Amino acid sequence: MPYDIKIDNFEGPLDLLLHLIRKNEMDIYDIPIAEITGQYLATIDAMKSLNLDIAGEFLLMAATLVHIKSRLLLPQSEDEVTEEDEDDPRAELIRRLLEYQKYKEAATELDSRQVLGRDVFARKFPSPELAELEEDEFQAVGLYDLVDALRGLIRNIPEATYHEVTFEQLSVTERINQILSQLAGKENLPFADLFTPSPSRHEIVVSFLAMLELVKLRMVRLLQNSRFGTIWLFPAVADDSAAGLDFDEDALGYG
Amino acid sequence: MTLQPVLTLTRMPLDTVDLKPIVEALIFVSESPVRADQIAEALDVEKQVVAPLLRQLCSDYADGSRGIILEETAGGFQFRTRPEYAEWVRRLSRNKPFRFSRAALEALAIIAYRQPITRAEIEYLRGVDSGGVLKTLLDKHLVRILGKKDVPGRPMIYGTSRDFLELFGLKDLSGLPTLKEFSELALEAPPSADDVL
Amino acid sequence: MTLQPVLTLTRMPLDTVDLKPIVEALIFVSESPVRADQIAEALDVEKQVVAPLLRQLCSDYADGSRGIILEETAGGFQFRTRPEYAEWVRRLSRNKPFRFSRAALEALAIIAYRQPITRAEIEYLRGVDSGGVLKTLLDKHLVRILGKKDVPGRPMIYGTSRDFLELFGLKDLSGLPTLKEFSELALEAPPSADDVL
Repeated sequence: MPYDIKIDNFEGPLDLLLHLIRKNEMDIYDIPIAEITGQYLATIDAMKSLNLDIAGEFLLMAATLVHIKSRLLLPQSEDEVTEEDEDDPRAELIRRLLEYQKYKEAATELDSRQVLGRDVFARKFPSPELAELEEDEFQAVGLYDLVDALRGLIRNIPEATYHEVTFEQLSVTERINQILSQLAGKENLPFADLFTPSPSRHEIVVSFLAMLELVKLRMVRLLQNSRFGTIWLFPAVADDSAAGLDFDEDALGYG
Repeated sequence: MTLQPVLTLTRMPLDTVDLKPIVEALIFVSESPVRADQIAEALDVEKQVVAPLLRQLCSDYADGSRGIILEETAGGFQFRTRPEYAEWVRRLSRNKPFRFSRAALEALAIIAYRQPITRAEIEYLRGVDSGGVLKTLLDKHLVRILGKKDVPGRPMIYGTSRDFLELFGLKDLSGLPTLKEFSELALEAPPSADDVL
Repeated sequence: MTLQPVLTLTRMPLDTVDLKPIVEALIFVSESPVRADQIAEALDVEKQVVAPLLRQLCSDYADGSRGIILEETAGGFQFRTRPEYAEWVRRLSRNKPFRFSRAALEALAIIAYRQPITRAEIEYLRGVDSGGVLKTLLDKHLVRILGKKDVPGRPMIYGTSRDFLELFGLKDLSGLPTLKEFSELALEAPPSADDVL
């Protein structure tokens, strides 16, 4: 059973090569290129015959191996033979394999640690003690999170920057009132439902800001089932107080 | 992508292990109060086995030298900090560094990406008054006044400070990731379904 | 940024109270590892006062009869369930243990040991495109953008985050085991043909 290997078992061509080297008990510092190239190509062929998609990286490595093999076949001058390492066409490949092997091992070692949430568990939730003194501030977030949130919204919109917003368009205050009426009488609303099917950048940015404003005003709570799941809006106040709020500067209460 | 071999679960038969620390761990890790029957079910034992362990744990924690107590609330058990220490808990949470309000983070992002920028421009983009939040950012030295804009009224223009760069670990402003770079990361190589993590 | 109501401080003078239980309470109540200096600040004492208390607490919890351990991780201290009880915890919460994809682990290991590192460098070392897995790691906050490299094209450079240290229970990056050379590996564990994690 020479080719009972699935390509899925290999993270990439380096991984496959390491496997072949071990299986055949080859010396990694002196890889028999002709032999390993033969086996590598045979594996790729076997995979192709099973109609498996072969990632480009595997084919690139095949080409590299063939290239190294052909260079080894070229007649060498006397000086070249004596200065082995530097001119050995295999040198870079060997270096990469040794290097890759180190990180592969380091990855296994990471995996064998007591991983939080898998082997050990911490209290990854706000303590009730803290909830009782919750302020209307949020936990620290990196710029990544904000940029990522905005990007997620803007992604599908044709080029235009929110620079070009014109004054006639919807303001954040108007949008706040719209969201409140959208929420009225509902238990909750998925974040995505705030948008029309193909929203403009302006609409997205304004809605996003309006939503943040509502959270800040404690009129809406944002909840996620899981850290990266759908974001749900929950009205945080009774219906009647939501109607016709007067948003003056003080009500927005920065500072 | 290859899955690891499934872990062989070699837990010991329950009568040979001490259950109390397991019960302790289970209560510790639960977000809401845990009932005795939930613990019994997880341990696969009768509820009568669990009840005395819970009583024991309660008294272990009640001895006064501990900062945590085990409280029976709403039909379940839950660890809480000792009420006498509430003030210290408050002090700890108050001292948390960089607890940005969303408003502050938003304004900071706008200033970072659009500087030099006037207050009116920030407010225009955010749609709300930003005087207070701007003052906070100035107080925290994350934002600084760059000068005055050469337009009628000569409004002040703002930009981010050295502290801002330090906070976000940036060498200079060109280190800020652009929206475009973010997209490229995702578009060039969509994560494959087997990226389990 | 929002002002809190002024608290009436009714705490006792510190020299008359035992600090250890307070430290215990503060660690317990925090969602992420608490640093010694945060505790010292909350208690209004010097860091040197807190350090021996933390050591004492660690050994109190290490005694084996407890279901919880106090671990030093990501520059701070955090209570965690004892690893032996993982399966019981999962039974209670009805969670299956998660697995990392090999791609994620490999990329993480490379980033951890070689940071700051560019995407191209990761891909050279792994021999495969790594945009997708990098995006996943960024999304999970295990990897962060450190800035841009000072070379033509100014590619972004990446490093591991605090969450990474916390996830793997590492005190800091120096806690990473030293990389083994191939020769050592070969001696230690003769790899079998299907040794794919």
